[in-house]
Amino acid sequence: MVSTLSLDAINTLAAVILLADFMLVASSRMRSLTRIFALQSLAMGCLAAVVAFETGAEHIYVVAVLSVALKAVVIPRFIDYTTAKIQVNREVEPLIKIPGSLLICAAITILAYFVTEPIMELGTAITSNCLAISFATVLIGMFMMVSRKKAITEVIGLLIVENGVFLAAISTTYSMPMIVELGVFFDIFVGVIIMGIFAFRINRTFETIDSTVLRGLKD
Amino acid sequence: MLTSLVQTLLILALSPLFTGLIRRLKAYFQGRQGASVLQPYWDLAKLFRKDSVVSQDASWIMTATPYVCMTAVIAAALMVPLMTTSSLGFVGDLIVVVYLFGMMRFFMALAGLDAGSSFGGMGSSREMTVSAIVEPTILLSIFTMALISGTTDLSGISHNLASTGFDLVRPALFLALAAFFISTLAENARVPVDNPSTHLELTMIHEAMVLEHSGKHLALMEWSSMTKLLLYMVIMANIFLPWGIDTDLTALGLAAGAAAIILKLLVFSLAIALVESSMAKMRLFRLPNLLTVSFSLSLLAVISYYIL
Amino acid sequence: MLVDLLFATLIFIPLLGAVIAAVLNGRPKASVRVAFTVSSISSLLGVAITILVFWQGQMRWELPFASPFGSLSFTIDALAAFFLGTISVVTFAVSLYSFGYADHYEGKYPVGMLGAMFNIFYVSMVMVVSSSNAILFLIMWETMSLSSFFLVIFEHRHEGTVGSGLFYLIMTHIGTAAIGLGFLLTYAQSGSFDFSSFPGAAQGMSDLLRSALFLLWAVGFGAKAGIIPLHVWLPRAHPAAPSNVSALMSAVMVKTAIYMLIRCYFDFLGVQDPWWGMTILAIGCVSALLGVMYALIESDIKRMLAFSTVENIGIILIALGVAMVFESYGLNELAALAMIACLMHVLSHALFKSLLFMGAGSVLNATHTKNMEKLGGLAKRMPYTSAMFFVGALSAAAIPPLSGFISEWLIFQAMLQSFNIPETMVKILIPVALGTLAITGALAAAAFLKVFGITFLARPRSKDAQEAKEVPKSMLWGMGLMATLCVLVGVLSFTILPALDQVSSPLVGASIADSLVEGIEIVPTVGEFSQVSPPLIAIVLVTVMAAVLMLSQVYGGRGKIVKADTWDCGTPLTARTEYSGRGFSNPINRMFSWVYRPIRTFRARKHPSPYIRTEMRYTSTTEPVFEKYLYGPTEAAVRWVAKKVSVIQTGSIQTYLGYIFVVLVLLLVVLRF
Amino acid sequence: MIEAALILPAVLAAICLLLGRRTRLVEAVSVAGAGSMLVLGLYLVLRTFDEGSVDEGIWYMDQFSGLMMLIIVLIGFLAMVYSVPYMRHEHDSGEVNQKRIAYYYGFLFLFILTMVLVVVSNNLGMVWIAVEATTLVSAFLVGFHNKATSLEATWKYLIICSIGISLALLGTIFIYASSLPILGEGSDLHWTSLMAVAGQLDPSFLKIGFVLVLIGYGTKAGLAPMHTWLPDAHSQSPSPVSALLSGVLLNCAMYAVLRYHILLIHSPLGGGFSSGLLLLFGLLSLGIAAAFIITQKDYKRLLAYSSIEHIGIISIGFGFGGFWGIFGGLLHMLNHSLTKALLFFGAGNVLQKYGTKNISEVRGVGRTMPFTAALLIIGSLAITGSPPFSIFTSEIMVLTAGIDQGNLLPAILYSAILVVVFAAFMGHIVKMVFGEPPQGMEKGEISKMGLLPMIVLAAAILIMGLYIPDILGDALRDIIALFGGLV
Repeated sequence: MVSTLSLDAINTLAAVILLADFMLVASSRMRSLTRIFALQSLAMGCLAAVVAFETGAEHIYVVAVLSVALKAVVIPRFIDYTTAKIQVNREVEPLIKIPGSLLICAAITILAYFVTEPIMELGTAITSNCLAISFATVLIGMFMMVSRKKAITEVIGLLIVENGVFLAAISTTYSMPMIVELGVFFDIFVGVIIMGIFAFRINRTFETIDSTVLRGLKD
Repeated sequence: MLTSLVQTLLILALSPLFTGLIRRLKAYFQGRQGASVLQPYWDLAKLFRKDSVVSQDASWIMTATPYVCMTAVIAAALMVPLMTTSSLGFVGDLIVVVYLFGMMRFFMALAGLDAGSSFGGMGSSREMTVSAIVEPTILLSIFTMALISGTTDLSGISHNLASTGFDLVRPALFLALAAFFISTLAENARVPVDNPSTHLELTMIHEAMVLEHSGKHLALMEWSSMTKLLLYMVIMANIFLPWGIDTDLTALGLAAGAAAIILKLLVFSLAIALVESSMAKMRLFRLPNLLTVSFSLSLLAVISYYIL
Repeated sequence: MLVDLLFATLIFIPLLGAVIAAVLNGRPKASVRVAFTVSSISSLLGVAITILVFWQGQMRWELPFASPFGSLSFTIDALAAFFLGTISVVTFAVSLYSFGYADHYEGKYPVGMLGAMFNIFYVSMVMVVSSSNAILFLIMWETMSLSSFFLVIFEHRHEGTVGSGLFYLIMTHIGTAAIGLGFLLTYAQSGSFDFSSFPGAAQGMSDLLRSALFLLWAVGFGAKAGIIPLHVWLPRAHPAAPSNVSALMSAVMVKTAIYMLIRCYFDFLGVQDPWWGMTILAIGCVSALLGVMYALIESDIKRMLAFSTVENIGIILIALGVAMVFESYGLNELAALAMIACLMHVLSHALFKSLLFMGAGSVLNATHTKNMEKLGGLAKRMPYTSAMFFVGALSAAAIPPLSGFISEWLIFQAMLQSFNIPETMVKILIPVALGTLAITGALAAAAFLKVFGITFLARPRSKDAQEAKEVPKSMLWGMGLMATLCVLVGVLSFTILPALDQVSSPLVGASIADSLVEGIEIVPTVGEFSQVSPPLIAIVLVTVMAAVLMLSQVYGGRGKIVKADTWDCGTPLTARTEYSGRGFSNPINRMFSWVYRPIRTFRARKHPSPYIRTEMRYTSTTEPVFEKYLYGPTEAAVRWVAKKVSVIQTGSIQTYLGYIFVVLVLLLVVLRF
Repeated sequence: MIEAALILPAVLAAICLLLGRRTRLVEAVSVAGAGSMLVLGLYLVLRTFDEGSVDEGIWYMDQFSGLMMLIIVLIGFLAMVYSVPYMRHEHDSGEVNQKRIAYYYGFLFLFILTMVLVVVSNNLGMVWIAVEATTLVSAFLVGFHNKATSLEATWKYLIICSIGISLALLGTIFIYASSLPILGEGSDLHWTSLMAVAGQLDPSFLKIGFVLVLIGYGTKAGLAPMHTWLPDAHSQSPSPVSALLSGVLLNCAMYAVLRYHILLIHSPLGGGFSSGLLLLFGLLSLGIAAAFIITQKDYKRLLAYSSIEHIGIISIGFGFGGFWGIFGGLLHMLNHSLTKALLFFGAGNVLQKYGTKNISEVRGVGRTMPFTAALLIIGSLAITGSPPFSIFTSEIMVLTAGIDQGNLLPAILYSAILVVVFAAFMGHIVKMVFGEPPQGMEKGEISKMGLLPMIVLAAAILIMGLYIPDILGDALRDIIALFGGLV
């Protein structure tokens, strides 16, 4: 039987994650983006830990540790390093102004609840009610990518989507089989590195990292 | 076999006479004295004796044409009933006859082009234009008769009509007759379509085609044209109004048939003469109106056969 | 069995020959010799197979390997055999012709490819008429189109050639799509791709489906046959191709479409609704009339011949339509008559059209132009070519007793029988068609008179025509064969018609062979309605001719023939004073200006000479109605839509991610309900 | 045994990267290595074809994977052979240095490795990892030329595909979730074990899961409207890579989608849901691709859009379903990869000869490079579905399926669009091949060696046009049975 304490913990952490989403959308500085992302990942890790504690499945601890290590420490550092290296200015440069974005995100969150309702009922896992938040995170991440100019923000948006997926994994299935999880982490890590590399190259070639200038190829 | 041979010879022999007759009648209506009825014979005889001058630009077509034309009319004549309904119908029917005339026209027009004079070309071009509407008209009007009498064999048609008295007469017949009459004028270069007795380049059609022919060739051309005219009149007489024609090869019948056909031919010559002296020749680009009228008449004839 | 062996060989050698010819491309002479020897041999085999089939009944042959679509089999029944025979005879003559014709491409174009494609083209045509599996048929049908496409664009450095070829390819592809849909719809009923299963399937079909199939096939095969308004490719592609190929395309390739129409309507669907026949009849009338009208004012010989092909396809369809009407009213004997007339015209058109195209090719070969305004006087310079072309022209103008005349005569007879039809409306409409056919005949005569008269008679209009020489022997042989056949098929038609009856009787369910021919007379219908006897006509004409000649020599006086100048009204005659082709057809052009919609322009210029005040320039061109009002707009519409769609590729990654986002949200929401 | 097929390319990649500047040696190793890869692959293919399936726990191959493996190793080998003259020419024209050539071959092997991994993994999670890996590896190949345009293409490729892929992961999670109640905690994500219990999986999980998977892997497969990265990436990468991307990678992504499709067919949900979506996206891709083919000005993009079109056809085939639909779809995967490879190789020759991708600037290829021209014409006729080439067979099968199932409207739409595509595509190619070449363009092919793989491909599509080898036919029938297409 699940202790109410850990249930509260899970819900609080989920709330933190959702809050992080909104903060991301609201923030207008590049550095704060990475910070908030780190925070969100941290919350994610804790959530995983709680679940691990509740279900007593050791491999979830590993997952938790890994996610904290990677997403809360290494990747944010790497992104900061990159941004510093290629002197991105500190503005986020949204295509959709921040207030509008926030409203849209609110709508997205409602939508997320709306679409996940039937599945949440089926959810056997104790965390199944986090599903809506995971969906919201995924969609908001995508919205970030759509509505922000910088290439780096796209990477961050992608990472947020990944967070959402991770949350979904935790909340519906207590994370995937070990090997899969490891592979996923590896892929994400390598992916970010490669994107960093290409961000360098793009910056070298275009003297900017504003991805709206990448419009040479069209019909 | 024999009868049709005889009839053909008769037609050949009589054709200049009727041409002469029509001219004479026209002269009478126009208050002139006019040449003798036999004048065409003398003309032909004279032409036959003369050398024929052939353009050096021309090919064998030029020389072949007169003979082909003559052949075509004679072959046609073999299949047309004159006094009696027994003719070479089994060789070919009305379609063949019409297409034989087509062949004649084809060669005549080619000969017109062959010499390379602009007159000839003009003549051929106009001739083909006219025939483009006239030929279908003729076909349709005779088809009407074929439908009425239940055969496409010319002799057959007149035989059936003549032997069944007047109960086959219907409006279709008269429509077809009208159409055919107009076509006869057009086909034989008569006023209002063409003027046989002028060499004015603005007007002439037939004459322009045969302009380069001379001597014996011209004689043959002229003779075949005269025969063609007579043939058309004969067809008109024996297909549309065959009553009186002999149907069973008796002496009496033949006599009656001969009398009947001569009478009819005289009437037609009179009609043609009347038309020619009462009407003026039409402008070339007015012709389509007249011809289309005749075509629609013939089409109407076929249709009315079904609905009336 | 012997036939199977022959058929296998017939298919195999040309393919081999094609490869060899392609390999020998480097040595033109050799490759030409190989290619056309092979094609003539295999076309002879085709004739042999035809005879065997008519003699022993149908043959069936299967490819040795299985396919997902069932056995890939070939069946040659009487119908197929008739078309196979036609194709083969024509191909044989054209192959002979090509020996000489292909030479002049040496060094200019890869002759080896010409030979190779020629052979593939022939084989594909044979397979089209013989294959009895829907998919196999489609494959062969497209192979035929492709090989002919490559032949059309063979002279691809002439500007316009590639364009017309492409247009042809696209049109025929559209047709193939329609045909394929039709076959697959039938398959959905029959559960088998084998043609033998189609008739059975058609029994169970709803009227709607049957009508749909009728229309699909009418469009599909009509596009290939060149019915108006799907004909537009034809007068572009046929002239663009090398003349020997044009001959094949115009004379036989378009006939494969006719073959399939007969096959589909009479064999598969079975004709029941009268409106089918009337539709085909209407299409036929329009194609015949407009076709001949455009042919008449054309001054490019090959284009003129191409339009005349449209006309003759129209005539064939008229006959077919009449046959269908009769069939649908259960008047099988009359249907048989009309069908025989149709087949007869297929044959005679194949003969004279191939002959005429070969003739045009010879002219082109000798003078390097196919514009008749630059020709003339060739009758003296190329006597044999002109004589044979003349025979072709006579046959096309339906002068008795040539083949063209016999077929038209039969069609007239069939149409005259329309009084047997119970439906009054139909009774009235068919005579209208008859009138159209009559006008078509007369205009066709005018058209061929023009093309022969302007091209071969009078004085040359250009230096090229002045220096024209007679073409090599082999070409003359090819034309000679066809010319002879044009005469023989006409005169001896009474021997051919029974064979045609053998073809038609299983289709229309009635045989009229015994009543059709009496001795040397053709008696199309029971009773004394009408008869004709081509051989007797021939005899009469010859004897009378002889008599006329003799008599006019004996009694016609001693007049001799003197050569002299044409009467020139005092001014020396030049090429300019001759009557031009355009001038010849001008009266008709003006008479039917509502059809031609000619665009006339006058330009007056001050002339230096004091005697000529101003010089006038007058041009008159015909408006390309179908291009302007049908094809142009369609293409424009497609392009417009494409343009509108292609704005989605903005190049901005945000937009792209937006698409995914939207699609995801939409699907999720849809899923929720 | 299957590990070998994974280890070999890894080793080869390592060797190539290590050999570095010794270009000749690298080339030798690559071709030989690809050859051995081909042999090994064919061995596995034949084995699966007659044993039905090879199950090695985490590695699993049935005939479907066999078909994919066949495509991968075959095209992989030919691309490798074609790369040699292609890269030499690039090097001689100063485009790339020897070091980068080694790096190119190395990544080519890694690319093949990841694709093999996609089709041999039993674990759907592994499949996901592998597909993501293909993106990461091929990114370097797409960006190989380091030009502005190629960088842009790479960036779009990376971002768009990664986002799609993460959606696919989400989908996979739901499928997994649907299996948990039956298989209990920590059930492996193995395809075989999922199939075993397919009948009891929960529909609503499957539904949302499949939607996410379809969008996710669909992005990678180039289904419209997620296709947007494809024309850029395929037109910017070196021609051999384009051939692999268009011919093989898209199929691998499609393979991933279809695995889930099969799962749904056997689930209580039934195939109707997924088939409907496949048909929808298929038609969408077909239509959109057609529009771009009509207005196209760049012949490599033309080919790229035609790939979208054909992925559309494939998914329409599976959308129609039934014996003919699935048969057609499977056959089309093979035919399309063969034909498209041929065309991209041809395009490579033209590009290196004329130095431009503009259709309007390429004229008279028939004069300058007769053989390439002939092969190009064959390829374009084949790709537009004219007989006697193989694509005609598969396309007509798909059409048959549509009509047989009574999906008349889609079927008619399908054939109409195909006709339009034919017209437009042939229009472009014919313009390029015929006419007079530009001034100063000297005659002669780029290289004899480059023609070899093209000739092989042309022969293959010509033979496949009429005749399907029995062993392949039987295997296809088994796969159709797997899709439940025979019942």
